[in-house]
Amino acid sequence: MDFLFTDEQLELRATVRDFLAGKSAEETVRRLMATEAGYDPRVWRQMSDQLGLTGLAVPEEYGGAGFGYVELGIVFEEMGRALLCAPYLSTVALATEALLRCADEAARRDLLPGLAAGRTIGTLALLEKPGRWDEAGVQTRASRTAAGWVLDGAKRHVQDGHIADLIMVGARTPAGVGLFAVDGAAPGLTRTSVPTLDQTRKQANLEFAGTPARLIGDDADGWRVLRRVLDTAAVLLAAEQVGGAFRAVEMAAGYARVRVQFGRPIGSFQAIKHLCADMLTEAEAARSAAYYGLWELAADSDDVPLAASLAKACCSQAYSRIAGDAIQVHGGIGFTWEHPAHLYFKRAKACEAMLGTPGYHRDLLAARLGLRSARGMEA
Amino acid sequence: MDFLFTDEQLELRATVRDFLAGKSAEETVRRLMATEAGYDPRVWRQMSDQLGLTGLAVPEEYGGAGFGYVELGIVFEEMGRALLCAPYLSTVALATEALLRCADEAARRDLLPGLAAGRTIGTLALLEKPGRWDEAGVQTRASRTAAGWVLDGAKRHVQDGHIADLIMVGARTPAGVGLFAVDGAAPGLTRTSVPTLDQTRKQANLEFAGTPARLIGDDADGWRVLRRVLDTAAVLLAAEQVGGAFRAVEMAAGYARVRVQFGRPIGSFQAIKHLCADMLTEAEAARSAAYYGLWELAADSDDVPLAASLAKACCSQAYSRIAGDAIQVHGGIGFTWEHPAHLYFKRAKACEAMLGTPGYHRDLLAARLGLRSARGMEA
Amino acid sequence: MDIEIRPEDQPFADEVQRWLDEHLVGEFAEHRGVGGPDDPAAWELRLRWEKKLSAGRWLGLTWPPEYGGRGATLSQAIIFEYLYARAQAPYRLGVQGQDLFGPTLLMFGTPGQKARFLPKILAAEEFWGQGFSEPDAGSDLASVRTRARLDGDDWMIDGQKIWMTFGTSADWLYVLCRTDPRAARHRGLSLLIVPARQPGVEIRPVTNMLGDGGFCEVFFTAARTRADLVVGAPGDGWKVAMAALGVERGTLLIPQQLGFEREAEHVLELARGRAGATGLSHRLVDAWIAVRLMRVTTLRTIGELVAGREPGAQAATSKLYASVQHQRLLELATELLADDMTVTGGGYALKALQRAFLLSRAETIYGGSSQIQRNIIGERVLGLPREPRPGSTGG
Amino acid sequence: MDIEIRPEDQPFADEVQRWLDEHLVGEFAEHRGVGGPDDPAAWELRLRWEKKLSAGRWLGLTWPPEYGGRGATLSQAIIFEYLYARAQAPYRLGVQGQDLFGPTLLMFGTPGQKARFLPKILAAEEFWGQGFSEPDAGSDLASVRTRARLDGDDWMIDGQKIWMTFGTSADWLYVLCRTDPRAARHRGLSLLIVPARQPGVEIRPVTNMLGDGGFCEVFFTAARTRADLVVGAPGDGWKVAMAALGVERGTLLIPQQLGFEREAEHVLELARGRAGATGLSHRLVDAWIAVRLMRVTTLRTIGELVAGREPGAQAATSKLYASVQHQRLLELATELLADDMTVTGGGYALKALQRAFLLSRAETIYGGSSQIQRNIIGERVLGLPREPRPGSTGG
Repeated sequence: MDFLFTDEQLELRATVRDFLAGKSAEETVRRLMATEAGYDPRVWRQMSDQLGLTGLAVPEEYGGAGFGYVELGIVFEEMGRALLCAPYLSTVALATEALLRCADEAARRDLLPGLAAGRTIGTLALLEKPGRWDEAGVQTRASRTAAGWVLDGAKRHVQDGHIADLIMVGARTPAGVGLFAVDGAAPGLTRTSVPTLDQTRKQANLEFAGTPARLIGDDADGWRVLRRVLDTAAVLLAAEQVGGAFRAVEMAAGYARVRVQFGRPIGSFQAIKHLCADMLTEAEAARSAAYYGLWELAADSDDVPLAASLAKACCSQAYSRIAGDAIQVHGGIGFTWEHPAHLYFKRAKACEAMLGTPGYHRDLLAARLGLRSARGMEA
Repeated sequence: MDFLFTDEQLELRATVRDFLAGKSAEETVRRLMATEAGYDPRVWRQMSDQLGLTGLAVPEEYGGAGFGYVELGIVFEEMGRALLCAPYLSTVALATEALLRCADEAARRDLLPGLAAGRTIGTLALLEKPGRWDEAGVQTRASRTAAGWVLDGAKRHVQDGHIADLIMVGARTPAGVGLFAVDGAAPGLTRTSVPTLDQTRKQANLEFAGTPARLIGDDADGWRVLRRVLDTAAVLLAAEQVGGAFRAVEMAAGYARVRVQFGRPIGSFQAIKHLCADMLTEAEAARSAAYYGLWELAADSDDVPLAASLAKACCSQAYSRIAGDAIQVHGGIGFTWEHPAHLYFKRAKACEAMLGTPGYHRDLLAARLGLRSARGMEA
Repeated sequence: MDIEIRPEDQPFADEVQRWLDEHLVGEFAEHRGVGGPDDPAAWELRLRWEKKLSAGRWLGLTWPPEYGGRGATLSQAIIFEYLYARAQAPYRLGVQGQDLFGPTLLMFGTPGQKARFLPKILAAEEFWGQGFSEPDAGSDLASVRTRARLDGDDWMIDGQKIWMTFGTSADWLYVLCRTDPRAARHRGLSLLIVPARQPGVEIRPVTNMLGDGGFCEVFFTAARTRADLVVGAPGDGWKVAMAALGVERGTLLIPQQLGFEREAEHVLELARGRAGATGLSHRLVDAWIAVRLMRVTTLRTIGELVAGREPGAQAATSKLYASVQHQRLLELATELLADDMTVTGGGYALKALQRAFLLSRAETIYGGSSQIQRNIIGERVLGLPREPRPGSTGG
Repeated sequence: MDIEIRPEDQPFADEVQRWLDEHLVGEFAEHRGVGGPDDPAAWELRLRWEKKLSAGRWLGLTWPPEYGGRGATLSQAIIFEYLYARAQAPYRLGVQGQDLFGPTLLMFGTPGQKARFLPKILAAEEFWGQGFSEPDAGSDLASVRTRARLDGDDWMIDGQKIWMTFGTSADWLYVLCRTDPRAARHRGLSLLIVPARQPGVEIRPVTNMLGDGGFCEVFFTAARTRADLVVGAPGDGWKVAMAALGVERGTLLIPQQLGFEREAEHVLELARGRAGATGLSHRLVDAWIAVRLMRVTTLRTIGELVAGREPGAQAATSKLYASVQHQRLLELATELLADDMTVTGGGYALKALQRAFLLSRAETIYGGSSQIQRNIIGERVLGLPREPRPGSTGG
């Protein structure tokens, strides 16, 4: 009897929704998605300073507000609704989470306050080949030199990699996989912005050539940390997907209420009414999936990997399908550039691939449920 | 430009449909499904003698009419529509086909005329474990004795095994898998009728204990024959499934035209109208699948195994789904014993498992398409 | 499925568990999980069990003590249902009286009606049957035609009802009747309490596609009931019937959910034992996901109910979701069973998964078909316009 | 996809193949498969190619020789389309004139209209745009509001049309107009031929979600056309427009089908190259099955058309089936591409599968949405009753 938001959590949701209604309206999204940076530093500052969102789930000792994953999930859900253009997922779900999970107190003290305060934009550079979110996919090499560790290799699809001040990197050390911190301005680091299908979220490819890096924790302990970061980020991304999916349902239902064809609002036709009902039904199932993940994260349960893969598989599919159905309900107009339906559809598609496709997570679940051996799954 | 029935084929369809309208009406089906034998020998005799259906695709030299698979498929489609209770599939698609495909001219001359004339009821005993329709599943042992070959083992789910005069058996010889003919009254053969979920089609379990058997062809050549028999029977069963599926669509649409709720025929509601449209759409796709199989069989093409698995997977799924949807369209009354909807639904379910489930055939197709290695698939 | 037991409810939970441990033994333990909402299996045994439950005062927990209840909180009722279902105690026979008619009478009945009927329900002495649907009023309840007219001190009832669960065992029926033939559709209906065992009432089992007889049809031919045996005012029948259908049944979610979880585990176990189920792995995962999501959704709804909040949209979508997903789960089960699925025991004795598979076809029909559910979700939750009333039939 | 070539058609087939071998070289060979029904890519090159086709008399094959056709049989036209699509010659620009308006004019036009317009279509000198849909008349064409009234020797047209393919390149428009404002819905419409390049006609590209401009919206402000440029009688516009939409387009099935097959092979090839696509194997198989079944269904329909039989129900269901299955195929492709799917080239340059994926969303909308298709199948094929006309909106 615990899957229930507290009044405080409901208030947080209302506050964030209000804020984003003002700061991430459709015209703002369209303006920012056309910029290279892809976000508005002033709004980012307000999110950090006024609302404390960047440090929401960071313990107070590192400058955060000390809330938990459920609160964080609410924020992601609202950002997904509003298609917010900002390096929040990369900073909060990836970089901050990596530091929170590592065993390196010094690094935490050095780096977390900047992230929590929104002064540092962070990200994680992990992926090298499409779809390879597993440990074996990490081939970038970390070598110890007299001057410290240096990295050589290439990372692709790095979220907000073009603007990140702090890049957490998974790299192969002689002992295993290590977690490293690289300064966004480090020598030997080449960043190339890559145009994205979902223009509301930016990516860069990064090349490391003898790039100095700080080892975080033990040089064989990186994958333990990264695995948990991937699970956590998958759940938070799932919450974002749920927010977007619900907005798509609302857009479709709203249009169906007013659009008249054959002398009736199209929503009075069962073909459209029932399609909308199915969309809502799937959105509610996805919401249960995301909340399940959040509650397991909050309880720090052993089921986090299970819940994370469930949430990512389920919410990815729901968002893509619902955003596609929303286009269908809108008819021709929903297929145009000027209508926002495609923005949600493309965000859904990009989220689907990020941190592992639904098929990838189903494979992980099949292995965990004893249905077959996993590919690239340890433990 | 060849996927077109000739006028002669269309006439055959009309004749068979007419015949079955009289001889396999719902009350007849209900009467026969409650009997142990499960068919009406008088009607069987008429099918053989008047319509020549048992020998339809048997060459004239063995007493048949010399037609091909397309004609046979038309007959199966009509029988599926009418839920005919008769050992036709076992006699024609299994036993007759095994003899036609074997390399044993003497056996053909001895055994085919009886089958073609409808005097011999035949079947095939192959399956030993559920779902194991592959060569490795054949464990029944065939041994050569002074008096000839004898069989030891057990076969399950033998269609019409309780009444068959001639049982074709796949059994393991020292050289491989051989095809054998066993007399229904042979010593050492125990037949046990098994009650079936689909009461319109009967099964028996057979036990062989030193049962004398006639080797058909070479003692290592059996699987080559059986594989082709399974493919052929799968296509013919698919045609039967298509016939049943279309009847289910018609029943549903017919009911939707006259059943009034909320002051309107329910078929005027898009919820029901569109469900019926989707049923028809799937039925037409299934029809294409079955016809594809028939045409490939008629052309004796290399693609027969591909087409057979496609047809079986596709038509199984379509029939089950459509028969289930037909219940839905009927509402409560469709869930009662007195309404025929469940007869189709159960026939669909039984057909689905027979000769390999849709999943089994998808696995075969995946292997043939180079998507992964098959289980239990040679070649 | 894990529900949270708050500290203040722990003594109650302990009491429930103790009672179950003591009583769920012998023949009852041997029939764990027997029965279902429409499944009359092991009737006599379940009746004996229900008398024991009554003696222990475990029926109608939330009802006022004056009618035999305990005045328990919803939270306690949920704990009871959870522990009860987890122990796989026999499925209760008196659902119609305990969970549908009783709560409705508590809302709309007169003190005299409540005093007369409610204690007998909780004593497991009188059983009830619901007479709402008719052959021509299935999804469209507003068009019921069974009529009742006052004849002296009695109502006289003529007409036909259908889909009455356990009708042949009912002592009393609650019957939606047209009492004002001039009023249209929703208006002019009344909900009458009718004694089942009288010459004017004929109850016949309707065999379903499993060959079972859980449902009945009922014929009323000048059947009689006292004039005061109407629930609510005459003419309020629609309102009362809708309330009966909408009675908060959060507690019923729990045995259903635990049943789904057991079935899903059974299906996964089947798959683990079958070589060659690899190609089905994603469908198996999806089935498992769906059952897990139903759990979370159930807990979300129960959480809201216990907190006294208005349940969210998930409460409206969950029946549609569950019935569709349950069908898929059982379709997968039949595919895994393969040829084993095609045979039964003697006398058409069905295996558990065969029963569940066939019964699952009814889940998208009864209690508001999937089509009706989608209308409700579309109109009540998403605010989409209703179908226009027919003017002329289009050309 | 294999069509059967009858012996009597073999010389024709050889001629087609020879011509293609000789002409599909150089820049044309470098642009194999370029373009699509709504895709304006490589316009200039395709225009040069279309002039070559015209010179070879390969456009409007079945049209009478007097208008530039060959009076060929449907069987020959199908052979041409098959060999053309198999060779991946550029997608033709003149579909609107050649496959939609032209055949309609052949049915309903006056001798003068045919002589004036048809040869220019086959010469690839004049291109056409269809003005049917309006912002408030999408699925519901009968409610078009663009009006035309006679003003001296001219029609004067005011209104707005939308979803006109390649509108900015059109020389002539065929426009469904309301010419009798007092007649209701279907009645009072006329199909007018309107010169596109005049002050009263403004054509603006509408950018679609790919960032392309294949579609246009058109504004008519006192636009003029000659009084005799009406197809069929004034007031017959609905009948003529429906005929235009129902024009037998069996030949168009062929390039579509070959396109599906190429895509499916591409997707399977992607899957073969990806470790870990095993869990997707059944979905991949289903996608392959669907494409194969579309082939068979296409061949069934073509067979009936060539034999002069009424096409079966599969001709009515195939658009719904193909559009839904095509979306699934491309959803699968995007899942296989995984993260690669998320990036584009510079200037939002989309990869082939990305383009196809996004365009596939329109396939269930344009040319009769899936919802409209299901209405048509339900009503015309299954004989289900139409929606009643609204009386009052339900409460």
